[in-house]
This record gives sequence, structure tokens and C-alpha cells, in this order.
Amino acid sequence: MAGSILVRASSDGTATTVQALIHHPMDSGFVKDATGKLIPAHYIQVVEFAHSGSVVLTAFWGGAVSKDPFTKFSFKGGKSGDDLSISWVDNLGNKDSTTAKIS
Amino acid sequence: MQNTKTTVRIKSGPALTRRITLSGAAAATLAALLAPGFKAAHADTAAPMADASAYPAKAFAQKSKDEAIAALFNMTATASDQITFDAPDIAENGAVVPVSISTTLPGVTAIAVLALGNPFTLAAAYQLPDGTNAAISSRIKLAKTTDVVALVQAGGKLYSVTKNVKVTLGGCGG
Amino acid sequence: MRNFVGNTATKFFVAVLMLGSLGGVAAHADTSKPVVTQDMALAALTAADAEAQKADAAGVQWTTVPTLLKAAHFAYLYGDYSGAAKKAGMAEAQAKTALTEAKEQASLWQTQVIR
Amino acid sequence: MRRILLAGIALCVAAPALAATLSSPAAEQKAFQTYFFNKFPTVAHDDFVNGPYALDAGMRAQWKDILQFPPYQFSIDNGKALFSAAFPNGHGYGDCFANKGIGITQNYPMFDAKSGKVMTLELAINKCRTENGLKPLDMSAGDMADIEAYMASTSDGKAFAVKIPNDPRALADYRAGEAYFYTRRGQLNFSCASCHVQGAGDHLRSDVLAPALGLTASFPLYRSAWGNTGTLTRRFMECNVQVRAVPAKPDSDTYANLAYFLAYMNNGLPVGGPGERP
Repeated sequence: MAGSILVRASSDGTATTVQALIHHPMDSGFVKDATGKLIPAHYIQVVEFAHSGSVVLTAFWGGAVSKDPFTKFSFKGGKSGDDLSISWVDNLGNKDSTTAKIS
Repeated sequence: MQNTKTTVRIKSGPALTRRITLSGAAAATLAALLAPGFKAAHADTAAPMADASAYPAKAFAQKSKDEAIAALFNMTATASDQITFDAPDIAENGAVVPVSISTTLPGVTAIAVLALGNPFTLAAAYQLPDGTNAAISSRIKLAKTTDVVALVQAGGKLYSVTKNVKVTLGGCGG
Repeated sequence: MRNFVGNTATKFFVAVLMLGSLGGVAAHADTSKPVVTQDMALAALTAADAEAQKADAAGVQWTTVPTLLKAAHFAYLYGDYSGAAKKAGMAEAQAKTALTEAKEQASLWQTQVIR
Repeated sequence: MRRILLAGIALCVAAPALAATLSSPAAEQKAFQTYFFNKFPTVAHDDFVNGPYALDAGMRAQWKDILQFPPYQFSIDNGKALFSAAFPNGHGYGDCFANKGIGITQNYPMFDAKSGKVMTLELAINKCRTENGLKPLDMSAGDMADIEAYMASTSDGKAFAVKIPNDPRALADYRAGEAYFYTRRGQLNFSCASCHVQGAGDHLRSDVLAPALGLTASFPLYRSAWGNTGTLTRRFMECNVQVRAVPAKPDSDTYANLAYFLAYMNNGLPVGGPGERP
């Protein structure tokens, strides 16, 4: 799914705050659809945040993370113009990634 | 690299070291050395990509708090008042419950969230390399009113704080 | 609309009744309850359908009426005439009440207006 | 409450003459807003567009958290792409709306003198499509909600300015919406006013009943319960089913007139759409 990741990364010179919103159903596998059939599990399992090539956060998610998952964290360093890359993979093997500029 | 923490850290970064691609068995042994229960999620590309093989699937399949903690950290947690755990008293909707965890504990390597009332208790786990501030916000789903546990692994020890979140139905039905 | 539960319950009810009525008719006549003939059930259904159409046309129908009508027709199809007549009667009564409710509200609503 | 009792007594005396005692829309709007400003004196007037979040601190905190990066951001982005794309015949949505459709949702619903009917934003979008040879969109969610989310985002904060022109048909549509709002229906025998006027601020299990003032100001809404963005039409139909009344057709005048009445009552309050709700 191209463009599934929305990122807002801003640096105040000493630290960079990252907010990410990922477009994904995050089906836990416990929910039934209108006809009463179980919706199969389909959720992101691993998310990798990296700043200029080195990991700044690794997220491991289960089916209990909300639909269109949101993450906010911060790390020391990083200045405006640097690259921030985000990539995810879900339990069905789908992947997506993006690179954003820190503002 | 001056290593102040008790656990061995592999500092990633294009200049310093070549990515180490781990085969299954090697991965398991190294995992024990790293922040226990966690494996460094690196793949052999310029920017590290999310690597499915790093996923602690066993931990996410546990039904009870102790089993999940054992599978993820294989250590026991001690309650701590050094962790700030923001979660609503009453969730406006069990499908989107904003939770924030932050701590002043030094040397944080991992943060995790468990929802004891969910079918599988472990909701999310985060691995924090050096330099990443110990504060994570996310939104989780709660099946029903339950105790939610925030875990923080710092300095090779595991700390926890628990908060009860009420989840009720809304509306007047059909 | 979640009438899924209603259907299962109705199917189960109809199945039990069908077996019961097949056996019952031959073995003994149940004197306490008048036997509902097919014609009586059909009349009840026709009346209920007519009343429901009026409520539909007026745009004041309750969601419970189509569910009851469906169950009534279903029961009739399977030969459960007493069940069909009962449900048709309820459907007709509710459709009538919906129409009455609308008629009353036509003037009553103005008493609620914030002035 | 006293006025309603008096009105009740008056009813028995002169029911037929009752219709004549309704005051003008402008006077009714003044009374409507004053009623809610007095019923919730601590709520800032503009905050009425935030419904339950203006009345419940716990819910407001969660809302503020979610607003940091709201899930309807995807709707806005998708809506912008859909809105900006040209139709096969070269025209686009911008050609159907004043100011190319940017910053105008505070004027909707709008009375259309040509057809003599109320045009909600949804009806106007579908009218634009049919005039350009395209199939109308489903009016409850999906692309319709996304396009509305984008258009509303371009009007964020602008004060509602819904007009009732000096045209008997416009007044009749307003009265029809008003009647619908106060008419009890369904097996539960509730009107919109039962919950959003008498019950405003009360709890319905864990839901807080939003006051009628500002009720439609933040649509389209991303509801956690829906898991996607939905339109006002979808909410009207859902409310009907909840009181066990069979809903009207999505594109019916019934809902257009109801939206007209409610939006007129919001005049002066800021556009809150797209919004987020439990």
C-alpha cells in the first residue's frame, strides 16, 4: 500500500520528536463482520524507525494496537533536513516504507 | 564505545559496524545476550527495514501476564513509581484508547504494554536504542474493563506500573 | 439491522412446531386452542401487509414490523398457521400504532419547540 | 420547563391554532442558542461544536490526545486527491462550487431556488457528479465522506452562515426539518429532541448525549465505533434505527431539511469538521 505512512518529525536542535500514523486495518482476528463471519487477523507486527540509517525505535505490535495506528516518541540528536525512515511489515507479509525529512 | 549498561549493546550505524545477518539459531543465542528476550531488528540494507523474523511471536501469543513477561523479557517485574503511565479512567471507546508511558529511570532499553483483559495480553512492545527518550505514546484496543500494565526495562531490570481502564458500551442499541 | 438472531430462533421454533403439529394433528385435537386454518392465517397476513404498506408509505414504519412480517410469511410457508397468524397480528398492531403515533405527533411536536 | 407545561395546557384549548404560534426562524434560532447557553453556562459558545467533549473532561483529554494526529487525516488526503482530480469530461468538482469549493462548507445546506429544495453538501456533490455524467456516490461513507472531510477542512473555524431566503418554499423546508427534529418516532417513541434537548449532557451508558446546538457542526466524523469517516446522513439513519424507526432514503428531502434546520441553529458557531467522536 503506497503512501500508508504519514509522518511528522520536527527537531528543536537537541532532540527530534516523531509522530507517525499508519493506514492499516489492524484486524485482531477476534472481530466478526456484519454476516457474523470472523475477520481474519491482519495486523502490523514490526515497525522500524531509523534516523540517517541507524535505528531509533523498533515497535513490535499485536492485534490489540488500534486501527490506523499512531506512535509518538523522541530521540536525542537529529536536525532539520535529516532523513527519517519508517518501514513496517504485517503478519501477511505486506510491507511499506517511507522516508521523511525532519523539519 | 563506552558501555555503561550491563547488557551488551550492538551499536548499529553505517560507519561503525557491518550489519550482522543472523541465522535462526545464532539469532536465538544472541537474543539472550541482548536486552533479554529481544533481538536486534536489523536487516542488511542501508536504512534498517522492519524485519519480521525479529517479531517475538511467542510473547504475543500468551494469555496471561506472567507468561507474556516471561516470553518477552524472561525476568520478573517489580512495581515502580518512577513510571508515568497516562491512560484514561474510562475509555471513550475500547477500540481507540490513547496510552502514554514515560519514565525517569536511567538506561531504558524496552517499553511494553499489556492489557490483562484482552485475549492475548501483550499489546505492544518497543525496543529503545541509546539516545531514544524513554517516552512512548500509542493507541490500543481493550476488549473490556481491564488492568493495563506498563513495563519498562531499564538497566537490565524490569519495572511495572498498573492502571485500571473501564471500557463500557455506548449508545441506546437498536 | 441485526435480525440475524430472530431468524435462527424462528427457524428453530418452526422446525419444532412442524414436527409437533404433524404428530399432533393425527393423535389428538387440541380443544383448548382453536385450530388456526390456512385461510385464517392468510387473512391475518393480508391485513398485516396492508397496514404495513400504509405505515411504509407514510414513512413512519417501525423496524420491528418488517421483521415480524418476514417471520409470519416464513411460518405460513412452513404450514405453521397459528404462528403465522400470531406474528401477523403483532405486525399489524405495531403498524397501526406507528400510524397513530405519527398522527398524534403531527400536532404534539410543536409543544416541544424551544421558544 | 414551565413554558412547556403552559404550552401543553394551551394545546388542549386551541390545538388547531397552534401552528400560527411558531415564531420566525431567526427568533427560534435566538431562543435555541439561548436555551443551550443557559443550560450549559460553563461551556464556551464555540465549544458546542465539540459535542460530548465540551461536557466530559475525561473524554476531552482522550480527544485531545487523538487530535495530535487524527485518523481522519487519511480521509482529508484521499478527499483532496478525489476533489482535485478532473472528471473524464475535463471539468472538476471545483467548477460546481463557489470559490472552487474551497472554504464554503459553512454556507451549507443551501436552499436552491431553481429546484426549490435544500441542497446539503452531499446532495450538491452528487448533483455535480450527475451533471458531469458520473454516477452519484454512496452518501454514507467512503469517497463522499472523504471529499466532504477535505472540503470541511478548508473551512475549518469559519462561522456557519446558513441562509433562509425570503421564499415560502425555503421556510417550508425549514419547518419540515424542525417538525422532524421534534417529532417522536419508532417503537421507542423518541424524537431527536428527546435525547439532544431534554437529555443533552446526560449519559446513555458510556455515551454523553451531545446538545442539539452544534450537533452537526463537526461532520463528517471519524468515529472510533465506525473505524472510518462517515457523513451526517449515515448518522441520521443510524439514529432512526436506534429508536427502531425505519430510516428514510439517504438522499431524501427529509434528511436535507433536518440538516437545514440544525445547521441554521449553528449559525455563528465555527465549522468543526472533519471531527472525531467515540
